[in-house]
Order: sequence, then C-alpha cells, then structure tokens
Amino acid sequence: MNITVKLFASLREQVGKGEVKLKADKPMTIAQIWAQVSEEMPLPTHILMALNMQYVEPNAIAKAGDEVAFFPPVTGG
Amino acid sequence: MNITVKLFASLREQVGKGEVKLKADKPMTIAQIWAQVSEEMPLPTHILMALNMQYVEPNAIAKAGDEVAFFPPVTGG
Amino acid sequence: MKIEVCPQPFNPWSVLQDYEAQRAQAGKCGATACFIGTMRDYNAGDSVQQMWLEHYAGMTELYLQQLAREAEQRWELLDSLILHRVGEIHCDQTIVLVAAWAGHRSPALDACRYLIEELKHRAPFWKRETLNTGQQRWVAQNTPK
Amino acid sequence: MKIEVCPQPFNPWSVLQDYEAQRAQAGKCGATACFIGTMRDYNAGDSVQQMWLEHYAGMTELYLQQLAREAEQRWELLDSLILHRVGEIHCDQTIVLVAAWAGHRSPALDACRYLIEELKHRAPFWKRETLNTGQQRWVAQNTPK
Repeated sequence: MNITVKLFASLREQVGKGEVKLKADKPMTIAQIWAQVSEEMPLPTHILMALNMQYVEPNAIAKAGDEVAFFPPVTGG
Repeated sequence: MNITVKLFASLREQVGKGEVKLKADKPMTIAQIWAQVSEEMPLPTHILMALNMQYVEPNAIAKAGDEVAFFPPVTGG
Repeated sequence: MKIEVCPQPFNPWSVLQDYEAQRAQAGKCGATACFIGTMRDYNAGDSVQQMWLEHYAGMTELYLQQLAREAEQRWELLDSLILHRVGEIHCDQTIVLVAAWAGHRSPALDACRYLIEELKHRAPFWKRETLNTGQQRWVAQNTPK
Repeated sequence: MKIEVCPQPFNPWSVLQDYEAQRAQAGKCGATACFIGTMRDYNAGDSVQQMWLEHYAGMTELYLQQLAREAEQRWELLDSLILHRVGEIHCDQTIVLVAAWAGHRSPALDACRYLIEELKHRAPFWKRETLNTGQQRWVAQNTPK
C-alpha cells in the first residue's frame, strides 16, 4: 500500500511534482514524507500540511492508504 | 409667517396632532414650541427633535418659515 | 449612490443585480458587503401578523443621503446603496437593504455595518406592529444589536 | 446550507435570489448579511489581466462545509452559503460569495465576516495572476484585511 502525496500551486512548481505515490512499509511523519518527496529540501517556513484533508503539524503520522498534502499559504477569497 | 410643527408615530397619537402651524411673531426655542403644541406636557425623556430636518437640542431656535418636528426613538431597519 | 424610500415591496437581490448591471464596471471593486433586514413573524416574545412603517418624508431621505455620503468618505467606498420600505409590510418581506462597494473587504464590511447601525439609531422610521391577537403597538425601541 | 466550488462564472445576486426562492420562508429570518469578493484589475501595485484559481479538490469542499457548520452553530444561524470560483477568472467576475441568515442582525453580520476571514486564511485555494505585461505570478499572501 502507498501514501498519496499531493503538492499545490507554487510548491508544486518548485518541487516539480504534483502527485507522488510513496511506498509505505511503515508509518512515517509528515516531515519525513516531505524530505522524501522534495529530495531533502528544507521544509519551507510558511508551508501548510494536510493529512487526509485535515490540517496537521509536521510531526503527525501517516500510514499506508493515507493522503498527505503540502501547499503554500492559501490565497482564496 | 408660521412655524410648521410635525409630530410622528406614538407621539402624534399621544398629543393628538400630526401637524400644526404656529404663529411665529418672534423666534422661539424648540422647548417653547413643544410646550405650546403639547399644551404644556413635560418634554418626554427620549423624545427626538428636528429643525428643518436636522437633529437639534431643545435650546435650538426656530423662526418663521422653519419646520420643527418631534418624534419618539426611531425604530427603522 | 442610490437612496430610496419604497412604498412597494421589493426583492433585494434583483435590486442589487439591476443596480450593478446599469453601473459601469471598471475593475476597481474587490469587495461588496450587504445587509438585508426582513420582517419576522415574532418580536419581543409575541407573534406578529403585520407591520406598518411610518417615516418623516423629506428628513428620512435627507438623513439617509447624509449617512451614505459620510460612509463613502470615511471608508473611501466606490459606491453605496440604501433602500427602506414604508407602509404595510408582511412576514418575510424585506424592510431594509444596505450595500457598500469598496476596493478591499475591510472597508466594505465596516461600512455596511455602520450603515445599518446608524440607520437603526438615527433614521426617522417608526414601526407599528399588529399582533396575531389583533392588538396594535408601536415598537418602543430597536434591539441594541 | 449550500457549499459549492464553481468552475463557471456566476452572478451572486441571482444565486442568492434562486437559493432563497427554493427555501421555505418561515418568518424566522430577520437578518441576512452577505459578502462578495470580485476580481480587480490591479493588485499590489500592478495591472492584472486575469487570474487562475487552483484548489485542493476534496479538502476545499470539506473545509468550507466545516467552516459553515461551525458558523451556523456558533451564531445560531438559520442558514449559510459559500460559493467560490476556481479556474480562469476575469476582471469584474465574482471570486467568492458568502451569506449568513439569522434572526437578528448581529449574528448575521458577525458570521458573515467570520466566514470570509476564515475562508481567506484557511481554505485551500491559490491565485495565480497574469499581469498586463504577460508575466505570471502566484499571489504570495492575502492582505490581512
């Protein structure tokens, strides 16, 4: 089973990926997932993170089947 | 020339008059006009007064040709 | 700016739609805030059947114009609108509509609230309610909020 | 409650008119407050030609539903509505519409402001502007107000 990782807006362009499937042999923190997806880019300061479509902090834990997302500050409205 | 005096809503019903023309031989305060129109009723506490359609205090002075109005607290909106 | 005292019922949304349609759109408006007051079937614990709205013709229009002008200056609005019913009003009918157009959201929202608060406290309108019992009464004072 | 992410342009006033028309009017609503965000032809000192609005499909709808539900509970609203555009947006087109229905004006106005502020700070939407020069840029942050 995989963890689906999504990136949005300027962050997607920076990292150069919109969606990635990560092999999830064991649970991982959101920070670890970022490191893997971004190939060790430092976590941007104002980045927002979601686990299964709910905001979380970098220490939240994702497991196989989960959806994780990274995105810049939101600018709707 | 006269001063036109108007009363509105509950105040009109209390005093029993909607509009009165007062003979204005000389300028009068709004308080004097109230006394004359109401036949010496004490000025109700929350009453509002207007002179030529602008809010005024009881000591404002009206002269011939002016329009004076007395009304209860407003309840529009 | 549009200020109107309306003896006939109006639909607030079509008023706003028509008003915007006849205005020149110029790319400067980023925010519109509006408030609509509607007649409820209850007030102060009693069931209300209908309402009569009296106003001071002349002063009301003058006051509403002053109010809108003041808000437009204070918040640098692009435009503003106030419509208020008078006469016989039934349940679910619109009593008042205020709207403010601005470049950004804060002035639009602040001005909209100011327009309705000031109108409620200063514009010469008076409500007389007819209760379901048939009893008639003048509303003594607006709720503070 | 109505929550919608809209790929096509909409007229906010006819949305509100249609929405109210199909709701049961029951004499309980005394106050409606609404806010509309519109695309300007300028931002941060530059002339803007058009805009692209990206969102996180799924999370956006979920978040807007949570937001509306929260506002409805906190202010005891009778109803609420949030519509937000995505995709290509042109000058003078509506970006967002929020509305709150309540018994009295204070909850309607407070909830309306809350809805738009929370949406701006938390709902996963992102704006990419195309300037008149042809340059494209992501909007880095919403204005604080």
